[in-house]
Amino acid sequence: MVDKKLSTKVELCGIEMDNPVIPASGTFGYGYEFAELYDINCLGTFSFKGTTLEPRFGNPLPRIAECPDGMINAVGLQNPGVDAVIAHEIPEMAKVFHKPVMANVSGFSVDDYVQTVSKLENDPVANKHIGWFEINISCPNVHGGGMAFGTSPKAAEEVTAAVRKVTKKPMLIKLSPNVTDITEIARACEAAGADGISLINTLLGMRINLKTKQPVIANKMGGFSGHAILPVALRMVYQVYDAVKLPIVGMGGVQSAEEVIEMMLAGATAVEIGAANLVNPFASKEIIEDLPRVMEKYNIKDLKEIIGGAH
Amino acid sequence: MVDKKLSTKVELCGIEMDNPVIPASGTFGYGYEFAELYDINCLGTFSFKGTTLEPRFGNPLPRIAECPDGMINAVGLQNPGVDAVIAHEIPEMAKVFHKPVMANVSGFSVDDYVQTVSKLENDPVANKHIGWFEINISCPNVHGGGMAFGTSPKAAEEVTAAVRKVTKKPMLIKLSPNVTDITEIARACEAAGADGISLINTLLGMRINLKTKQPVIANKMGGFSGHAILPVALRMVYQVYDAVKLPIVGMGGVQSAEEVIEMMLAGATAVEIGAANLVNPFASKEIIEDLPRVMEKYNIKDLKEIIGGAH
Amino acid sequence: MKQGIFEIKENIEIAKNTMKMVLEGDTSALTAPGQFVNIKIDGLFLRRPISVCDYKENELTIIYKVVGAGTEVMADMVCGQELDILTGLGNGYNVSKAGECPLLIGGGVGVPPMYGLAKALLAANPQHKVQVILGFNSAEEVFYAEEFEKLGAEVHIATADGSVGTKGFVTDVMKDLEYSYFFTCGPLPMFKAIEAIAQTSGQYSFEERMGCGFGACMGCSCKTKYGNKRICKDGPVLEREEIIW
Amino acid sequence: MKQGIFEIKENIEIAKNTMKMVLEGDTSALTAPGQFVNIKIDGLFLRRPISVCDYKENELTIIYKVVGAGTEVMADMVCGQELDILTGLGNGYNVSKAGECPLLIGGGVGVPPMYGLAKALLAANPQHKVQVILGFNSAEEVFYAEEFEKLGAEVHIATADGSVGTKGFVTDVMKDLEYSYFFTCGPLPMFKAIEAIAQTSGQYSFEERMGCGFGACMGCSCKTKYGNKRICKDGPVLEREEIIW
Repeated sequence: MVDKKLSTKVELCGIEMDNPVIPASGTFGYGYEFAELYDINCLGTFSFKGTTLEPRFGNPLPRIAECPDGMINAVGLQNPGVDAVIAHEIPEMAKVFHKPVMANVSGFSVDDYVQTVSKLENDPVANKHIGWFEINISCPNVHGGGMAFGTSPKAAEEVTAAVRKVTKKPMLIKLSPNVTDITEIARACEAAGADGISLINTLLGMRINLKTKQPVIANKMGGFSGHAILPVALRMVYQVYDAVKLPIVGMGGVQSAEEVIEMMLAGATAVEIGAANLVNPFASKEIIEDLPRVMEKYNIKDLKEIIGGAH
Repeated sequence: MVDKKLSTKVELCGIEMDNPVIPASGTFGYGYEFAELYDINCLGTFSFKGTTLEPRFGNPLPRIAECPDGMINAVGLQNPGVDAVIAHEIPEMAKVFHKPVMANVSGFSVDDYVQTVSKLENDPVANKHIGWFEINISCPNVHGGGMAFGTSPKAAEEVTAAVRKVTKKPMLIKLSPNVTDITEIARACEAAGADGISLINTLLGMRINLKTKQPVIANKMGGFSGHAILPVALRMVYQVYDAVKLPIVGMGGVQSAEEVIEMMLAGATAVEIGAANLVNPFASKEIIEDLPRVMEKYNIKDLKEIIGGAH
Repeated sequence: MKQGIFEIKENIEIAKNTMKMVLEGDTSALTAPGQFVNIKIDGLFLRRPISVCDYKENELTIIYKVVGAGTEVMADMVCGQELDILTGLGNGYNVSKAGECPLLIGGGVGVPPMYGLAKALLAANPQHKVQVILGFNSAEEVFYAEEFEKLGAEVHIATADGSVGTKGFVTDVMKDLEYSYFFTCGPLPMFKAIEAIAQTSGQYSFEERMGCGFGACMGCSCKTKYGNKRICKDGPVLEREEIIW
Repeated sequence: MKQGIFEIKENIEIAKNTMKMVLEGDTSALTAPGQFVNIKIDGLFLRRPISVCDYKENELTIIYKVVGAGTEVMADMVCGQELDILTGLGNGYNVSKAGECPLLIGGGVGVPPMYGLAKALLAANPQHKVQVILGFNSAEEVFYAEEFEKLGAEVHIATADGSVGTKGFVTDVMKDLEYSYFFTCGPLPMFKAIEAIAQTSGQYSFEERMGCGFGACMGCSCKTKYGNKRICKDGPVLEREEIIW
């Protein structure tokens, strides 16, 4: 019997969430298709599909490769562009999701980021539904921009400072793990006015097809995610927790309630679920439902209290 | 029925090997204990336990953690020191292994590396049995030195140039994957006189014990290896193959003959087997025995011809 | 779409490297021929999408070719084993456009969905003439010819080596047939050959490497004249008019 | 050391969270009581080391406590399932030093190896007096007391809550016994308590988190007065004289 007094509530940048579970950008679309499967209002929130200034088709196929306990994707930020997201996707989402959503934004220049965030900020409907911005400076699958911003402290600082000027909403910067020193990038974002850090994006990975003797992915390399990358994600969240004062949204390979708690002990205030949603469309829901059982097992009464507990 | 005309021979820095399979340093001791299990002369060669100038006990326990399809270790270069290795380990090894061995050397200062290599180079018995030096500038489990040399092109160049002066044997530099741009480090080593590049060492990873709410590893973080890291290893070998003219010894998560071939297609001339030896002590032998079957399946007559085939 | 646990009732080789698996479980999410299921296999991260050959209440039949890691594991499975399967994926064929003498063209592993389609077409209009062309490399790979005949379909076989039926490709049969509409599933080269000689409108079912199989990851997107579509969710069946070759 | 495939013949709960598993397979690599085996479990990367309780030709008996991911999977295994196991790992106890009335002290999961040890000691010298102290938290955790008695050993039980035998720790029994030598296996706090009152020489069997279990990875090294030792290969049994506490 589960103790009714257990609390899974957390507060992320001043916004309270019923629980710390957040489907990650690129694995949950704009939410309304998952709403056909279950009531997505059980989520803490979700981070919608990475949105860019212009519409993007993304990379050639194949975009997906199997890995040991993980996968590689090279989708390349396919999305209808911010105008269509404002006109169609967000209103569709608003019909089924009644909590503040996390708006994931990507770009190829500082100005891209600024314009895209501005449009979302200035549209009344979008503005009303967006709780947080998650600025993705770490997409490994686009040439120019994307990860480039996430691998240089200077570039990260520049994007953060510029976007800071156009929104008053909580702004998380999503970092790339493909760096020598993640804490250096996190500190640069903090200095430039970020409200939180979200990590890790995918590792850069590759598979080769023995029959064709060529890379499986048309783009050759892609973003490696899934259960396999959990130890790298935990390590980086742990490092960033020591390096900055900002709240952290931890992600990377999490696919169980136990791993959500492990990520919070490392330092995460909230936890994103990515690849797991692609293997099991009900993964995020099932993890949320399983949290109380695991909290009881490890004698945790209030999730807020375990954040950074391993330090 | 396996075609007798299949060739698994490769040449690494001018030394011919019967096959490309090399048990990785730290998973095979100095060989003689595995020789109790099978005739280790079936191996291409093996890379012996990371040897330092002084004896080292290494890190406190626990040093090992389970991960999804992988493991974390924080052994910390436990070894008896180069003098004992020369006096005891190499003679013991020589009784059971009759091929040139790969001497893995680690240090905490440029002078450490230089002195350790010099001692091995100048001892007649050691010199006679050592075919290659593998200079480890990427151990994540030691403070000062270790990985520090592997994350800065300048430091990598310095170590490489200094060691180059004290040995005429083929010298491979073993790189860390925990960097923003692996090709930059590889080029620095090439410029400083390396004969080959060996990669990847372990990723920096972490696990947290939900019962104790503390890191599983006493040292908190450790080197993440095993099947899970294969996609990162393949990607970096592929990148380095494009960046330098030197032969590459590829490693990272390889645990089957298929994956040996995948690593060679990415650009590896030889392939090290690491964590797999710890799960199955016969792994390297079984992979070698399985190579001909897999070569037939994918219509490969001569392994030499597939090196870098995916480019 | 539904997620369910299915029990293996049969898993036998019906042609060279070709297995037939019958599963027991909730098939209520399946609504049209040409849909597919996505199967979780121990030891593999991503599910494996397999087209539906046939289904009825509580029974699902799939036919798969043993080509890679996933299907090799499936081929070794035994009766009684349980599988976690997502069912009712994809749009499936729109049979309303078939007309009075539709032509169904299946190449290799593209044959199984044609069976469910032929069954549906004949159930809807028993008096219609359903013609089927089955394309294989050689006799040892041929399967389900009799099953199609039992349904009452007119069956033509083409094999590349001529060991059965017409020597050549499905198009060598197609060129001499009359049909009101066509439905096809198979490899891309076959599609291009069909496209070159097809006399009517029709529907093509595409195979792509997928991530999720239910529209979330954008791993299998393609461009069409009607905009970007996800093969797994907006497809796998596309109408001839919208396809960009 | 040998690698072999073992078939599960029995896997039953014999006390609270404590399972007994009997396996059929080649036990020829086992040479001494106190050795352990290392078991490959699907879905886990590293093998799981488990001490040997008893063995004979083609039969291996282990007793394990369900504490983590590995043992939870093992507890759900059924007869007929096969396991990949490395056998004959570790040095085991040196029985030659036992003398005429050896004392065996097992705490919790440290009890199983004591059984094989008592059996070996009594087989070698039936006239010797073998005394055994079994320590548990409470009655519900007690197992194998009768089995030890059947061997002809003198059995003492200590439970922390006093629900069976002496209330307290194994040392509360040990302090009143006379013995020629001692062998022990159990948690570190118990070892320290024993070390504080032991009247004779003895052997301690240590448990450590291991990587490979056969001496290759240096994951379980410890310092001793005789130099660095690997618990998995040079241990798990260390002599009192060499241990650095």
